[in-house]
Amino acid sequence: MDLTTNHFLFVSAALFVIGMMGVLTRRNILIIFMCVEMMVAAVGITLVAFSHETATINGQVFFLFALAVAAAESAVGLAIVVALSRQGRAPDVEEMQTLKN
Amino acid sequence: MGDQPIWITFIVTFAIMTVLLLSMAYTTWYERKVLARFQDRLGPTRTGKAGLMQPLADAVKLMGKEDLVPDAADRNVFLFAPLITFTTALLSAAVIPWGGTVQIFGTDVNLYPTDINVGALFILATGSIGVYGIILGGWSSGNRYSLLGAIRSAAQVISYELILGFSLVGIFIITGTMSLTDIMFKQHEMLSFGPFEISNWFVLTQPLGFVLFVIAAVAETNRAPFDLPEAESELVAGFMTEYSAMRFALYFLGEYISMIIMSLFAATLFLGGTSGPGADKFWGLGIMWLVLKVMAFLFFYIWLRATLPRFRFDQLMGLAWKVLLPLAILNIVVTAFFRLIGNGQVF
Amino acid sequence: MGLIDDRFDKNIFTTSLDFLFNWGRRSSLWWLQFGLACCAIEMISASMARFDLSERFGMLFRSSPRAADLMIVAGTVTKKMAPIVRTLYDQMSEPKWVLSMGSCANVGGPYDTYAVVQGVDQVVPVDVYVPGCPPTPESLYYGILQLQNKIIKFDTIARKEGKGRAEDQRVAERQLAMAGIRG
Amino acid sequence: MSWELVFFAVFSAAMLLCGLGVVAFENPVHSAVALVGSFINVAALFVMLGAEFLGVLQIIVYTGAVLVLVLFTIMLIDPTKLPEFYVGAPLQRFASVVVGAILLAEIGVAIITRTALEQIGPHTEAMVQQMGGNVQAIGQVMLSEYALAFEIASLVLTVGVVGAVVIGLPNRMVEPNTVTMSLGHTRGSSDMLAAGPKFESPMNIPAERYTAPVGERTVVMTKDPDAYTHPGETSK
Repeated sequence: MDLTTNHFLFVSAALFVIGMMGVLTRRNILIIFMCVEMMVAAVGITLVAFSHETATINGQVFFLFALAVAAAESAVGLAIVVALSRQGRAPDVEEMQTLKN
Repeated sequence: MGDQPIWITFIVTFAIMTVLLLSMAYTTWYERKVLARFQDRLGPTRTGKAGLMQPLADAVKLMGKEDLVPDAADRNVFLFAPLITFTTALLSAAVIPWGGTVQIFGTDVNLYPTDINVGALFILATGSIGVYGIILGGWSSGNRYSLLGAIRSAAQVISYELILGFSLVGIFIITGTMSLTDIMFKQHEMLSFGPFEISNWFVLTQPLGFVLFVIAAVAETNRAPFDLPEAESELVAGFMTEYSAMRFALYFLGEYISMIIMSLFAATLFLGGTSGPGADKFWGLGIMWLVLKVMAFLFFYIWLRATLPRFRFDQLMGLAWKVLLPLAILNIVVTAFFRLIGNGQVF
Repeated sequence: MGLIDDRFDKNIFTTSLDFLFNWGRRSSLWWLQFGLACCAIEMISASMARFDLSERFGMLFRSSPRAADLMIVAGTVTKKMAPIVRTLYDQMSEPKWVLSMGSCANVGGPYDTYAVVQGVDQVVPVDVYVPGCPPTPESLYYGILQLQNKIIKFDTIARKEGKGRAEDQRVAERQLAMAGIRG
Repeated sequence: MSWELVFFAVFSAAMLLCGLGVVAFENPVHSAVALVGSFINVAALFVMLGAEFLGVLQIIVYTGAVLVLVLFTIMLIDPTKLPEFYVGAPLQRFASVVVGAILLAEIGVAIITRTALEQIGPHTEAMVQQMGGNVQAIGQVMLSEYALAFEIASLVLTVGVVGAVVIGLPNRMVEPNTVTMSLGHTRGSSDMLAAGPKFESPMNIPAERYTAPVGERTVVMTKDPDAYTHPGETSK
């Protein structure tokens, strides 16, 4: 049995589903954020696996851009959490129902 | 870069590990003696000749001490955290070359554990994992001083890792590679100015990058004057306040080994690594030059500690973001411009 | 103390290991300074360049009690400070030693008042007393050399009697002495 | 069975276990640590796929910067609010597992029934080696074919940084020229005052809030300044 692209695709699908389960069940915004990052990484495995299979480097470049966007997203998201905590609110998504402070 | 049987790689790796672990212990002795001389003292004198047995005594004592876990600690994380710092610090030695491929007893031996084409980034990556040891150790101790040390360390390491990475970009532009072995051998070439010949060390072509690298390396290893995470006068011992016995020793040694790794890294990138008189003829001389350069760097570290007072935290951050970062970007732009001139793409 | 204490009978192996551990402990006494009054000035001057207490004997100043082996209590211990001395002593990891420096820390010194602890040994077990008001750095050195001799003679591994016995002995001696003083 | 497969199995098992840990741990710090483990194994998978640059970048950017920021944020937040102790209601958990299983099955069927792509691209392993390695290949494609996207990514990052700074700035518009003073030690800190009188100070003395105009500023105090006396003063 050899290592094929399908192995990587299965693993990436499993990681994606685990991340999705986290987003669905947890309420803490930080953990939801981390689960989203995990889903991005799962998609990255898929991209790189296909890039390996088709011998084009484009998949890797796509993931590079995904990385940049994820970094920007994390900066803004964490700033929101800090701003919330400054108002004395818990990082709980069910309590954050309005955008207005 | 010849292929070699895996057992030779094992032997080389084992030798490098042994040398690193021993030199790590004796760096503490070196620091204590040199620091004592700076301050008109003698340093350890009574444990063995000139205190040479001092690291062994410290090790034996720390092994025999009680391993305390505070009540308020997050037990598993607390016990696990020092290992991260120590192992990641050792891990980054994997890509640092101690020479090229040489003949020992008629066998080709590569004097480096591995040569990957992202070697320089690999060291940055292990460094960025190593900071988790500090953050988690500080957080899990359940102590305010430790937590403050951890927060400071997180902010400091993120900021200065940026500078560290940016200061290397100039070299990447010049050499067109990130493999440390390639970068080192590029510096073995000689530049001739009429009758004079000097080695093409990148400290000559990248002086600004070198200065930035050294500042960032000192900050990255949490050494004075950037030792805010363990500032003794403010935070007791910072993130390692609650650690005792061997776990404390792991932090302590992790700090020293990352000092050595940073020195090796700087010597390889900017000072020509094993380059020096006679290094091309016999590989042992090359290793000797590398060791001398590393010792000079360690001396510089200790000199800084003996001379400079600690930065205030806002000064530290201001230095990173307002002074060093623009300078690093300027360095990149200027280097890229000269590279374009060299390629004949401008003028 | 460590994991291996009180577990083995005496034999050549344990005694040489004993020597190794005791040598290590003797040669690397990291100290937690507890300067409380004027004796602290002498302690500090002992640690400065001329006398170099902080490095000469392999000693190293640690600000965290967790990593320290030796607590030097220098100066008058008031009753308000006593619980803090005890807390810091409890926070140190075994094996640990206490050196009481100066008359005030030894016996209360001139302050026979309601506010001063009459000897820090009422709070923590003291290994070496350094007399003087305040003791000179040389005296402190002599006390530390005595402590090192005490440590190297210590039976670490094959100590079958255990720590409790030594503590009982100390308390008994203390009570005897107190009875003698009170008459 | 090849060695590659063994390594793949180890890395992916570790990755998935750490991923489950992220979802299952109650304490966000433990989740973050598990995520670090997961991402390191993702990087290992990248290296197995011949993308060393992305592997190292994954570690530098994600574990070195993003997750350190997450931990930093966790430490900045009041620790009493931290542990969630809520990992979904039973029904919610059950539903998420069902949905996840269905999704996984769908993707699995799609993967099994797909036709493998042919090697159409120019970047075969030999070609990449000839270009000087993975880094050089990525650099050439990214800065020629995707130059516009590259510039836009830098713009996105800049906007992200500026946005983060703007959001993170303290809201100065709420109470202009306000100084918070604490008279007497037992009255609680200014944090408690800011939340209004419903909080109690550590000594269980209700922290009352008085504001008084002093010149152009408004001074917030814990106690009526007229009623306050210093031990050495006489009462007004």
